[in-house]
Amino acid sequence: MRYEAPKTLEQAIALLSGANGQARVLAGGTDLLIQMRSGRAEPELLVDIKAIPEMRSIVAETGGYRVGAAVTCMELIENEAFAQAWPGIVDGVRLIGSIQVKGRATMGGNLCNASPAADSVPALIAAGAVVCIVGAQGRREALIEEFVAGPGKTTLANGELVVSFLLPRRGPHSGDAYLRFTPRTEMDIAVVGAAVNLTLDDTGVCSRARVSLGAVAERALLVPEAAAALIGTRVDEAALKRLAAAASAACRPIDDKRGTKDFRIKVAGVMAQRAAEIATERARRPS
Amino acid sequence: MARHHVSATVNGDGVEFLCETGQTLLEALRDELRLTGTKEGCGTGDCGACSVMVDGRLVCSCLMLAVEAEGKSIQTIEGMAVGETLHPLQRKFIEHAALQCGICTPGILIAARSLLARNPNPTESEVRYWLAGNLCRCTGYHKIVEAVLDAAREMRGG
Amino acid sequence: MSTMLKYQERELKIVGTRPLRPDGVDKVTGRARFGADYNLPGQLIGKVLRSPHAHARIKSIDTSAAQALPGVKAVVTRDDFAEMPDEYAAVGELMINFRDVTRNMMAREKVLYDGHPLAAVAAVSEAVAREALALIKVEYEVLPHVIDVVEAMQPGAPLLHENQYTAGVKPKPDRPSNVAKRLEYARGDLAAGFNEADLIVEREFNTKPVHQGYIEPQACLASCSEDGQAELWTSTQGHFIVRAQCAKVLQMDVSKIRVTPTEIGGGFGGKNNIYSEALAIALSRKSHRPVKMVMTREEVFRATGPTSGANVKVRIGCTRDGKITAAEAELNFQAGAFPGSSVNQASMCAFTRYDLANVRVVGNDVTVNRPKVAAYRAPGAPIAVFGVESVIDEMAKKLGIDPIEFRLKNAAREGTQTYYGPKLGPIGYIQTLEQARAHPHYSAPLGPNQGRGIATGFWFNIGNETTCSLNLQEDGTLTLMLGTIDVAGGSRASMAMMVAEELGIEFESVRPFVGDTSTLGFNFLTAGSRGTFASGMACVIASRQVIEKLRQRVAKIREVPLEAVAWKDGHARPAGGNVAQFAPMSLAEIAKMAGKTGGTIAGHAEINAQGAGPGFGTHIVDVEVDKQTGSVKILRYTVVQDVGKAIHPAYVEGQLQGGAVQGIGWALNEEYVYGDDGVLQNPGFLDYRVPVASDLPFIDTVIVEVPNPNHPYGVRGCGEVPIIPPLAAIANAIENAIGLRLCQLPFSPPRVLKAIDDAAAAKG
Amino acid sequence: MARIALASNLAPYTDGVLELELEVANVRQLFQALGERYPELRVHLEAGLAVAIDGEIYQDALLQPIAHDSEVILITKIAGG
Repeated sequence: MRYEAPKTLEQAIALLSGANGQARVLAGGTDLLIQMRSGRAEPELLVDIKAIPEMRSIVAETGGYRVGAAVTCMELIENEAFAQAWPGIVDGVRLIGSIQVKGRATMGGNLCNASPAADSVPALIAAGAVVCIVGAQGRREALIEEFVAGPGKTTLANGELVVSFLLPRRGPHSGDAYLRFTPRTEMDIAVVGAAVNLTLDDTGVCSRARVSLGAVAERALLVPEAAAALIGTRVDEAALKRLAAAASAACRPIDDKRGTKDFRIKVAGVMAQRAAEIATERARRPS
Repeated sequence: MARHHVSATVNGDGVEFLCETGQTLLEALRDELRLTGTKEGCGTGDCGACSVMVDGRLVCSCLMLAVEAEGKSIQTIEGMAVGETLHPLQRKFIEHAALQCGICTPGILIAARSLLARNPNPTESEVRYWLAGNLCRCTGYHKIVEAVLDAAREMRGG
Repeated sequence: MSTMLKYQERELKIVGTRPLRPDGVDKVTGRARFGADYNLPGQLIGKVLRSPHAHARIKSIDTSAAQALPGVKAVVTRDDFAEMPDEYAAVGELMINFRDVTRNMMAREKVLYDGHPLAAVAAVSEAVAREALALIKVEYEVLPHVIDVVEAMQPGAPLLHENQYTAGVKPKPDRPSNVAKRLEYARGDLAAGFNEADLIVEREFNTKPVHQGYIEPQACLASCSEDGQAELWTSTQGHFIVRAQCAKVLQMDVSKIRVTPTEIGGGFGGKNNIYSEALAIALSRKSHRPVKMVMTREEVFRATGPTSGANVKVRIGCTRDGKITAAEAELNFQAGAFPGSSVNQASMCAFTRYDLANVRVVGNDVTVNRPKVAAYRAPGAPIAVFGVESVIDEMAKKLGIDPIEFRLKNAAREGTQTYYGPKLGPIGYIQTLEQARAHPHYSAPLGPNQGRGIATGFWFNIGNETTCSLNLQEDGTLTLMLGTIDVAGGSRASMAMMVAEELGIEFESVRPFVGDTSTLGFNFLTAGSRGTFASGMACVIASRQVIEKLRQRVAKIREVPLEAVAWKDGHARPAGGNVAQFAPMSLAEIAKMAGKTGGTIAGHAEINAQGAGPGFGTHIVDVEVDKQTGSVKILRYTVVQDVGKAIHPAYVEGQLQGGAVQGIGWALNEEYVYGDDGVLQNPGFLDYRVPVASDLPFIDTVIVEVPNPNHPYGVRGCGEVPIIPPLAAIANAIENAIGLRLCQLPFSPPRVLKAIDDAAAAKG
Repeated sequence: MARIALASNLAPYTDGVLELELEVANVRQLFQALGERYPELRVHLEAGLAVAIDGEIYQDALLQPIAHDSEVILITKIAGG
């Protein structure tokens, strides 16, 4: 097995496209090394992208933020400005593995591992993030909710690389939140994850909302029906009940060692409602 | 396939070693550099017994390739005491009997020190959540949390 | 000789204080060496090929391709190990049949569980060893399997052992069965007892297999020489037991194997047995090079010995005012691939906290297609007591009697006749109940969806073979060579404390070690909470022997009669009264002259410690249940336990806290999850969920000291009792919080939420 | 003659007899006498039984004396994990 650490995107792309699918990107490695140890991944070439500056930066851009794909969880959590702007995304990132894992795990890695239960993805979907991808044919952008195809599968073509995420600008009175359900308080994989991102108008009525659920389908879902339950309301008890019902209805989970179908369906509604309450409370705070 | 030549700093000393591409930093520390204070409890980042500092960042050395350590500064348990003097955390762990079998102790001490470096006055809950990645099966965590809080007090000159 | 040293009340200087332990500095600096930290020049790496099937006949094993792989130096299979006849030995906590030991270590006719060893390879590197395993071709005839204990007991269930007929059944059954043994304890007239009862409560409980969860995977290093000698370094709870089992399955003289115990990274009963040790010796013998074998975490979960999953039925009758008139239990325990679960200990523990006239306990030891069970801290007791303490709590509630009052009405005390044989000596059960009732926790207010539960536990504790030697060095300090493994890391200090107390010297001048098997005679393993009790007794005997020799030596040096010399505060002094006067001599002064006045002075003990005092405990726990997700949170936890005498209070507190938290993990989230194919689905710390620091509050402890009359310092074993009460205490707290009696472990959120929904639906 | 009682779980090996009197001076003689009278009990005797003599429990103590008026109870060996 070969190891390369390119310094530029071009070098990285060349390495990836030239390896006829036998190359894997090494960012934090906290998923890849586990798969290599268990034999689920046997790459012939590892392309370490941590030396490429563009992938390690967090910059304010067009009122929003551009976050490099190789930014680690701890770097994002420790970025005061970003945590102020997107508390919900940081909620999700804060729940990934342990402090030690978060010291290495990256935003791009969490997305490209394509686990339906990835903790950072629902909040990115609720935020309406855009994934910036580069390949031999140049750059392209993809909506994050369409980026993952299914468990362990993304829509990247051979030789393509996720470079960064673009978080759009958000108006005042906006708030987002992410909650997940796990048996323990830490160290578990989400049994259910729920992210809500909403904006209130000056009178406190919800004008925009996006809701996303994790670990309840083959990939994280954008759930428009759940968002619709909030838009135009003051996010009162009734609206929250409708949100919970819509969230549960959108689930198509599996039974596995972490949870049963009915459990996920029921708890998805509970988590979505509680996340909406936190998002609303954050939106109502004077920004 | 030729092995990689890696030079790095471990506990302040310059070191060089050879490693395979797939060899983890944990394996290099233990098998190439004979520093066996860092332990393997699971090999999948779930137990924290292999915790070390890399360039000031707390990580699991079982989830990092040895080749990635090129040019990095690594701190392991063997470097925590300074000459004769134990680090306050090491002393408080002994005083509070905050260890029993001791297999998890190196990882927990490294993690606790990195907490106190960024938060000299943590609450009980902050200590517990920071150490959630370090499993201990003997103590039930009670005396570990007490020892970390006591060490923090002493280091603050409290 | 069988030894019993009586307790003497006296003023203590060191015992009961909190000195710093001698092994502490090495453990906090990373210098301490555990199993995987040992290396030898030229060593090979050993790896094991494990069965992917839960149950299959082995038709053939072809290792030729593996042997031919460059870098492979030895391969062993069943053909390298002798057939073992049926031979029973009390090795560790359970009766072990060596015919099964060799089969569990390396499959012969059949593989009986996912992970069962089939072959082992020693190669120049781990990579080559893994590659070699992939080249071994095995032809299986896959058979139907059974894992659930109730299913395994049904007549039509797949049979693990075609020639296994249930022992303890008269007349002998005509058909083989997975029930290897049936046992029954009975006392009094059960039917009459139930007739007297105003209230009878009967419940059925099911528990899942759980693992000891030690953070250090099993690891060993073997090195054989051409003259048939073998050296072995291994992480174990009993190096003499490892030596005995290896000598038996490898057909070697016991004295030709030297086993050095490494620091052990947790055992809790799971490191009582051999797994790779004999394979490593066999591979080293064949390759003429040292062989190191370290298990991965996945191998530890798949192929070492978690405790039984079990089915428990409990039926108890009592009068209106809460006096138990009859108690009955049926305990069906998984034994795993080979007979020998802890159903016997469980049967003896089920009701022993209560003074009962009419009792009956039936136990079944059932073979199923999962790893042979090993002990797990008070093996079997937590499972049986989960059922009994849940039913008792339900009875108290139905009669409107306070749960502690109900237990006090029936509590066992000194002289209570147990149903498994002896009468109980002086015990502290009532004191633990009274101190729990008086504790502020028991009357603290509770919030919404919060509940409080209590439960109690009993464990026998044991003595067994113990040896040690105490050598006075020439400068007056002493080295204490112990034969009993220091698993929890505190017993070395406790032993040195007792020696220092006996000799009246500083704790720091006694340096304790754990010797390898060539330094001392046979020692039983560290189990049954015997460490401080038995090893402590041996140390006191060795100390008193040293004192006797010191007195004799000083009598000669000072030329006075022996009776004139007394030992006090680390000095030989005139005995007082009208005896010959002489200048006192310190330990250092005597030691300095010892060589020239007859030779060095030492004390030894080779005993079988008798008179182990049983331990009792009462736990209080508050929980909060999130009724929307089924999540159970531990709010507050208090452990009250009689330990006879706390030699070093900090280590006793550590045992109480650690045991309680293992019980909490067992109650809330720990379980083995098997697929329909009999393969373990969660062999790792991600999905086998042991408690993490942020899941728990502080665990408050109250130490009760009712001295054990059969120990010089009154010590009772304290390590195992604390894991017994949590399962029922948490079940009772959940019932108190949301009014639902949960009988299936663990109380994981999906299970709790389903119970809440089912109850609502039933009412709705 | 010492009064010997057997724990109820041993009944299958002694055709249900749980109490008897025997003229024995120590545990080893007790086991020999019981082994002769109840052959099925023999395998359990040495490997797996403990003895309570006048309230004190002895394990693996074959030479422990038994007085002529002792009260002896045979129980399953206790061990731990």
